[in-house]
Amino acid sequence: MSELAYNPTELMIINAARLLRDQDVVFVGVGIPNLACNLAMRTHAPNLQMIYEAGVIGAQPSRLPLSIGDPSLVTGSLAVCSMYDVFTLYLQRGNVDVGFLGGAQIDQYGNINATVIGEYHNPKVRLPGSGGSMEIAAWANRCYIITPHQKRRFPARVDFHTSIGYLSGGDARKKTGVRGGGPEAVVTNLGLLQPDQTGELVLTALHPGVSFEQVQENTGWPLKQSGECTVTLPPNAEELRILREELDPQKIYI
Amino acid sequence: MSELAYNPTELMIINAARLLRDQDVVFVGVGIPNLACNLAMRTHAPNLQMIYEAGVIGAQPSRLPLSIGDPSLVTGSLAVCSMYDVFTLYLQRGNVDVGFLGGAQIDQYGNINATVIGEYHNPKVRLPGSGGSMEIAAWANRCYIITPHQKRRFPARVDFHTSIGYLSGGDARKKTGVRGGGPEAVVTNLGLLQPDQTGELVLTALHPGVSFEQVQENTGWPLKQSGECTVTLPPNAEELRILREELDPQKIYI
Amino acid sequence: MTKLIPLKEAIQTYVHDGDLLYASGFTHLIPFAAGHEIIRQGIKNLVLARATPDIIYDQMVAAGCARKVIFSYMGNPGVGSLRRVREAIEAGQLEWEEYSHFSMISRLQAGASGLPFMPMKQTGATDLASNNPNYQTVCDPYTGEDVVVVPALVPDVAIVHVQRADAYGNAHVWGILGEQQLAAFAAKTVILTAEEIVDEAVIRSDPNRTLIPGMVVNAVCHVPFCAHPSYTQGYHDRDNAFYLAWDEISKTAEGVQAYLDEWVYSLPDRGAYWEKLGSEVHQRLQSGECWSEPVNYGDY
Amino acid sequence: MTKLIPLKEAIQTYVHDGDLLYASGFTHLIPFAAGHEIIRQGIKNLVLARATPDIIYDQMVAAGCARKVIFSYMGNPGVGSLRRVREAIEAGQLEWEEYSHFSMISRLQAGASGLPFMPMKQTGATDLASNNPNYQTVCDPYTGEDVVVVPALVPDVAIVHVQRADAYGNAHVWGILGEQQLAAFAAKTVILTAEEIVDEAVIRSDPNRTLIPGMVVNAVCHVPFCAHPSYTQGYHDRDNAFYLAWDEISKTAEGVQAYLDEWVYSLPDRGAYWEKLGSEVHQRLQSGECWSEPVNYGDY
Repeated sequence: MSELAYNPTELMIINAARLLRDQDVVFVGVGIPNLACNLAMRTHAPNLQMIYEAGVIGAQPSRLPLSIGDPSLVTGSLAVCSMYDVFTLYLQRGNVDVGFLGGAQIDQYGNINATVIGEYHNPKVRLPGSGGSMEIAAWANRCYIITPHQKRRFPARVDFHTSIGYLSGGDARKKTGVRGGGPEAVVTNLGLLQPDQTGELVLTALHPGVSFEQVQENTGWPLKQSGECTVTLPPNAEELRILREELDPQKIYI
Repeated sequence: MSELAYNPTELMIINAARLLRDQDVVFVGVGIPNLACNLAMRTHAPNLQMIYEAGVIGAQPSRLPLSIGDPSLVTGSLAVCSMYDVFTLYLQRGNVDVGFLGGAQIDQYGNINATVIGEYHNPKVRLPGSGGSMEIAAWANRCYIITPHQKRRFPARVDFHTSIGYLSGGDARKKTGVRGGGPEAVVTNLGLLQPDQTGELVLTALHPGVSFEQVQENTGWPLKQSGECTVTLPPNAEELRILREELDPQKIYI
Repeated sequence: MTKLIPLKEAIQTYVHDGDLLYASGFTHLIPFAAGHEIIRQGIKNLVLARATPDIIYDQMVAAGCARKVIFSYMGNPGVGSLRRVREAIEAGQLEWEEYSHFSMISRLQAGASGLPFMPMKQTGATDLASNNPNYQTVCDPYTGEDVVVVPALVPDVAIVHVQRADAYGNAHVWGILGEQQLAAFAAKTVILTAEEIVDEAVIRSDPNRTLIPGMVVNAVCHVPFCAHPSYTQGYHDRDNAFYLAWDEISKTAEGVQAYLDEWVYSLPDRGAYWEKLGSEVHQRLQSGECWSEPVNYGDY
Repeated sequence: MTKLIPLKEAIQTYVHDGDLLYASGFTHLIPFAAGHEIIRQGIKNLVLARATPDIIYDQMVAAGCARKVIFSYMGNPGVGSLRRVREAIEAGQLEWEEYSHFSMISRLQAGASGLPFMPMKQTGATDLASNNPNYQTVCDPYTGEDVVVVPALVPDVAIVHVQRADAYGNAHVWGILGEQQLAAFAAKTVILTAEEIVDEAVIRSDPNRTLIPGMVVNAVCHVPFCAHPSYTQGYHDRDNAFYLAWDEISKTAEGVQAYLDEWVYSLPDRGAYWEKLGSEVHQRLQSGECWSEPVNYGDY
């Protein structure tokens, strides 16, 4: 194995980090999105600021947080406010640039199901539910979704709209009057899906060594490929070093 | 002049203090209501708590505050919150037992005008306006009004409803759906007016040495006298001592 | 007058079968000791409301205390599923009512504010609202557009853990604030558990830190380490190992029963629980020191 | 990146003719220095919003900066009338829009929250609403009853004075909080004036004290004694004598003009103003010391 071998999780984190911009205010959870933000801060986005839905702004944790309510997020942070305030003054007011989302199912238009498989009142599998994602998906200026690429995770239609992407496409999202712009990219272990002009997720980048067919096999709808579909740059040594040595040395997430 | 001579302001403060109960949570301003609360706390109501609309709860000022935002109210108080919180969590939620009110005009049904004499858009005299009184009058469990007794202050009808007492009487107040009970007494330098069953302010007590005719002369409607109209006990030595020596030794208000 | 009473007495006096209970704390300050005392007292048919039920409600549901849960995220935070609540729901043995976090907190904000409802911006995600008639809309009179509203939540009882309180219930809270203040103002009855009981002078030294005033508190209980396996900022750490262990313990009804027998039913109170955890855990959860810069209120 | 610039530059850059301005501070932290700078720069046609206009808006109205005031209590707090604003209104020279305190603050709460309106309970007092079309009602879908609503207030510029801030605009505020936080979140542009500029580490030592985050702040100005004759808790006292004196000064337009000439137009900035006040005033307004008990955030 060469020095620059990497695993699918590292690949997703690094590609998510690259989508973040300096000065972005990012609404995050723990785990992969957190690592992506921290990697971006240590590379091209030193002025990125993280907000946790627990009400912590500008955390500088001395250890890798294991819960969004970890005490290490609080000590030394810039501000801590109530949950009502974080959802109103920050998210609903429009002070959040980026939201990270995940879920059991992501469909062709970037809608997410994190609530229930099967019938709502008679669930086959009961999932955790919205948490903050209903509002993050609607109100952050832009959103990113990070998820492993598997067919059961990418159905053509989600069983339940926990949070919305572009609904049925076209101007359906815009017509709801939600303030945020919607998902800009889905980062997977195979590549990047991004909305085309109709809001349909199409393949815009493949990770090195991945074929379109591989992605199609793992996607539950007939996948379109963007005319400008590219190949992502492989993780570089510095990105991997920061991730492995500084951010998650105990390999809790990677 | 005997030792127990007193002036009209002292008389009003002492009679207002007597209306307060132990454990009352009182929404106050500076001046006379503040002195009444402090007198009650030093006599029969040691557990009374004051809330200032500026957001200060349980103040223990080391000097007589000259503004509701005096810094001496804050230092050593129990709690300080934002203005939105004091009006919602405390007043609107129903945590305030007593509100004190005043105004340029008080009418037959305890409605108050503190806004304008004459036509609203073409004012003869522009008064300060509601401040917090619109909500205090509506939402405190009970209210007291303290005012000198003068005919121009007691018209049959106010020019403008800044805050309501019993509106036009009967069940008019109740029908508005406001949560508080309304004014329970108007304390003046001549006696006490209290609402009868229809909400009309009637004379229920005269201060020592005052006649009904004197009160009627200074009231803008044909005043009724309650069947149980009494005479208030004169200020006692202890009340006067606390007021003069402890509460307002510089005679700023008294 | 002091409101200081033992937790056992507070639960006996203020928590009744069938109550709507809000044990507050968003990941932080979760009053586990109070949940355990409710389990010990065999209180039934509770409606358990919390943004995230967390392990505390998983245990209470498993112990048979609840007929319904109201929540917005039913997971074991940082770990995965909340097995006992999830299984009871999937089996049709537990009623549930579901919101997003913001809707849930908005319901408390309305309750705490004495308002009938709170508005929120459209999210476009209507499936939850279609399944929960508490989501309604009103017409914005300024634009003619629909605005989502959720109704006030007014719990019968809130249990709120804080770092320090005086005997009258005036409480300082810091770190993640979650819905601590809202739960206290929204509820009809409030049981305050405190890591430390301090002199009123400590509270009065920093009135801006007082999020809960004694006037809304019915009982004050001195319960150190009340929040374990959750945490109390500045007093002890979150027991992440236990959150992971619970994922195993809660895989079977028997596992949970054995846990409850050992850690709840056979112990008298939180003091015994903390002692039983042992010195290795005590050591591991020490919080260290990082003090705030004080502020000058001025002497006027 | 630092946002630290001189107040003069901040006003030049961010306050424009015709703006809706909210200079915040309920009796406490009123940014008089910023008001004086606006007067010096001759900015016109402002819409001046504040719960209580206080002397700061009396001076700005007298100086010809305003076309309209939005308020809920038009008095000189603790003294009596606010003569210049009142006279301009009575003379028909100044537009006005009027609320109760709670309606005014609810408008800011809506603006700060990104909501189109905020609901409030009925007060039964309808005369103000009859004269101000911004008061509307919506039908409570849960009870069918009418609920009063007021629309969001989104100032073009808010000016907010705080005790201490870092160069990025993260600010600690204590004492009476008024509408400081709401004004900062509601406004499109925020000028922060601070009694002290501190290292970021001071802010981070007590994150629960940070009411305003740098992300909503456009300019940070170091302006000691900015609030005089209002006050800054822990830094200097309220100048009650000046509030009384203003009642005399403001009796005539000439009196006010003379005051503005001496104390605003002929002085370059707040430093010169404070020096001119002289040592007797400095002595009289000293605040003394009364420090908060610190809290432990823990070192995890």
